[in-house]
Amino acid sequence: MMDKQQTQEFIAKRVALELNDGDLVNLGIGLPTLVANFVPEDREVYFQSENGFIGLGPVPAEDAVDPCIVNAGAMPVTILPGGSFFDSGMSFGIIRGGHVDTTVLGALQVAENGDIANYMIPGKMVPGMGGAMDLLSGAKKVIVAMEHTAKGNHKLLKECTLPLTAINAVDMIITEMGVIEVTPVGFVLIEQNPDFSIDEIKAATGAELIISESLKPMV
Amino acid sequence: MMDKQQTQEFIAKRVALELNDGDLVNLGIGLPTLVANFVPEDREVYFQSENGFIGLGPVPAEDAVDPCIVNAGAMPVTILPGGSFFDSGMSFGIIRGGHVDTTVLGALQVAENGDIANYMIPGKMVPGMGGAMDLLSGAKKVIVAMEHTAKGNHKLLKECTLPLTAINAVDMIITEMGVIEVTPVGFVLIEQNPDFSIDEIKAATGAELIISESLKPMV
Amino acid sequence: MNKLISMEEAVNLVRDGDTVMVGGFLGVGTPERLIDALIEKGVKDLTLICNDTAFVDRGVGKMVVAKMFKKIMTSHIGTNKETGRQMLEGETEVELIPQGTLVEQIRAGGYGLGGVLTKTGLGTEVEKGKLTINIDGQTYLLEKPIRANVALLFAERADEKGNLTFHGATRNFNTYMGTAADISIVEAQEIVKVGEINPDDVVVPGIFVTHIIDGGAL
Amino acid sequence: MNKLISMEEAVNLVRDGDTVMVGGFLGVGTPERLIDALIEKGVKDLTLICNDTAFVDRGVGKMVVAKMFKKIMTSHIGTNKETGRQMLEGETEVELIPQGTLVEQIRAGGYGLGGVLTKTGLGTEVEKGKLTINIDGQTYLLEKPIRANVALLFAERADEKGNLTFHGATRNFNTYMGTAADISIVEAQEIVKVGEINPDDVVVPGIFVTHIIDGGAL
Repeated sequence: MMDKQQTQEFIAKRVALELNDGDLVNLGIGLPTLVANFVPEDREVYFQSENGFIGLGPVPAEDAVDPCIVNAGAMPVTILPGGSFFDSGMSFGIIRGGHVDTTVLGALQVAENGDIANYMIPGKMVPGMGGAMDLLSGAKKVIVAMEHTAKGNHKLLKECTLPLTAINAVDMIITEMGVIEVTPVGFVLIEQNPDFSIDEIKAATGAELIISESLKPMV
Repeated sequence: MMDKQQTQEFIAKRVALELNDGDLVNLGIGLPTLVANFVPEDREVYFQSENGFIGLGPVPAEDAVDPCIVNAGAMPVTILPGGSFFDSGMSFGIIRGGHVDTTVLGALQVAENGDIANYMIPGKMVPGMGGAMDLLSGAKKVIVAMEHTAKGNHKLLKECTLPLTAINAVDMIITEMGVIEVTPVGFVLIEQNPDFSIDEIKAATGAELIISESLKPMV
Repeated sequence: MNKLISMEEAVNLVRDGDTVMVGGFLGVGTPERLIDALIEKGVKDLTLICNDTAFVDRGVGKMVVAKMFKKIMTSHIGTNKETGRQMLEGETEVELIPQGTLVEQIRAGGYGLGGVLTKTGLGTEVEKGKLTINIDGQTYLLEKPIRANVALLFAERADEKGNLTFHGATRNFNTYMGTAADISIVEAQEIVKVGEINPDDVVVPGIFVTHIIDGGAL
Repeated sequence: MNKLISMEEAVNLVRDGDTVMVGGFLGVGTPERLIDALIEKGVKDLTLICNDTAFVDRGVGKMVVAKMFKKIMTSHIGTNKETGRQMLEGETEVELIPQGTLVEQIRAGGYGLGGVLTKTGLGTEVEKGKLTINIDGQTYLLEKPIRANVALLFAERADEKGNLTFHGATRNFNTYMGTAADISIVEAQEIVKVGEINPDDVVVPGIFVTHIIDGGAL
């Protein structure tokens, strides 16, 4: 049994395999941020930070922090050689114009038609959508990276019950249990973490889960 | 009697008096370009060139020509200290967003309601509107600077007969005969070149010409 | 045409009830000293337009804590618990706007466009009460232009004409807010003579900057 | 991921019938050597999207003379008599578009917007056959996004990742055309190593540049 950190890293590692050489990628806050640590060495992936740059690099040493170079969560980062800074107009032109190949986001709920809810719980937690609605409508491929359930409650559902962040937006969901494609016929499990049985994964999913004929083990 | 060049300079000189200290101004090709030579010394006026800069300066010496610094007519110019280069997106944001205080343009025809035709004669001369439609819709004040008639034909009309460049756009017309405001009640002569009689100016105008009660001599 | 003004002159340009745009992304690229001076003066009933409400001790977040806003138009309030509290308790009206839509609305306000046609927000709460338009078989949401009375901006360098340059991720909304406000006040880390910024390097032309204040180093 | 290609490889990326966007304003900021190579190859039936048609011996004007276009979308043809002749004699279709509208349409095509809402062109020939929309009592013309197969661009400097910088009035349409084309080819006066352009100084990020060719000095 993996602890929270191990689970998150296991998911992030699998997400990283979805990124192709030359891709422009935007990672959400939290678990998705970890994906940058696991990009295969034979691939060059460019990370965009929606606060205004491409070429997001590793966290700097404490004495090398530049207060003007932070990620979209305001944490100090670096910019790699070949990177560029720009304003929010261009940053969201990149996002909304379909120039981001893949975005990786967390979610509160995902529906079998690709609807996603991840920006508010009415009357309780209302952080706002930030750039998430733009990323969901603009990125070529949307991957949701998250734990399969929340304290035992379903997050993969027939229909979302929380306010939507976008409709028909999610292409793939990667959890500690498996890799699920969101298709016109619903959720299709294409990879299974062998630590979980099909029945366990089905039970943890609040909608029909179709098992791919070419189901593979999740690496 | 002024020759062509004297007439144009007389008009340009009067137009220059309409420019205020600190104004951002866009000058069209031809006669309007001359206006830059007559700005009163006590006023600092900024000239925009719609091909992408503010701070249009004088023509350079032949051995100091930079092929990348030209005006909107592709003639070599200079940029003044404190100027800036930008792309056409920003250039027309400046124009369409109402940030140009005054534009000075030539015209084929102007109607008493402010309609203007200056970009084509169907089947004959079709240069295209370039940035003129944007300037006419966006600039805070539109001054038409032109000779009062064309080979004896009226250019100030009740209605334009040529394809319009913009509707209700012209605020003021400055010719060798006088200064005319375009008002809700039509053309109002506010300054008269004493070389022409009121009757002469009326005869050269193809629409009703109201004489201002505070008519002044044109300087 | 001297654009350089004192902090005292600057704060007097912001009046109770004004709509203010403030540059910055989680406080990065925000005119902190100008904000401190406005808090000290105690302006109130402002409408804020800003990417986010930063943190309780940073950027516009400090103004939220000082209860200077009657309304906040922003994309994100999750890093400032006081904004959430004021919203949930009905003290402050909060309108949540997608980040990319917000910057385009400001650009439209400054560039004379009639609105923004976007797919962002379709099928969500953001769509409610708004017009959708079908263009060649695709549905777009019509978002309207936004303007303000005053823009409070940050830059690395300004020359005396107000031409601005930036460093790092501080541009964010600072480039467009000055186009869409009646006046703009820029707190620059450094103010240089006219001619010291190469015209090729200018990011925001001085025509979009009404006043400059000397903010000093970060 | 080497973006640097030869002139021969570049011209082979442009195919008969393609829609091409070309940077430049009366030829200033136009990739002249790439144009010469395309003329030599003899590509035909192209649709041109460009600010203007320059001069008979300069910029895209040379392509007009070589009769490479079946359609031209531009704001101005007055400096190139051959364009006017081809239009009046029905050899080439010419669509005249206001300059500010054209650049916004290209930006909309590249930035995923559904269109442009503008007052420019209202009440003129430009309005014909187009939708107008009333927004809060104001009428705006709806102009649609524009995209192309290939963008042919010019820059002062490019690094190997395609990050671009510019000098003088050469930016014009070069900054947005690469966002709205399937591929973009940039003729740079100088090509430098990655890291030689400060990230603060980049005007067009390399993600909008598919290929780079070494144009040499002007």
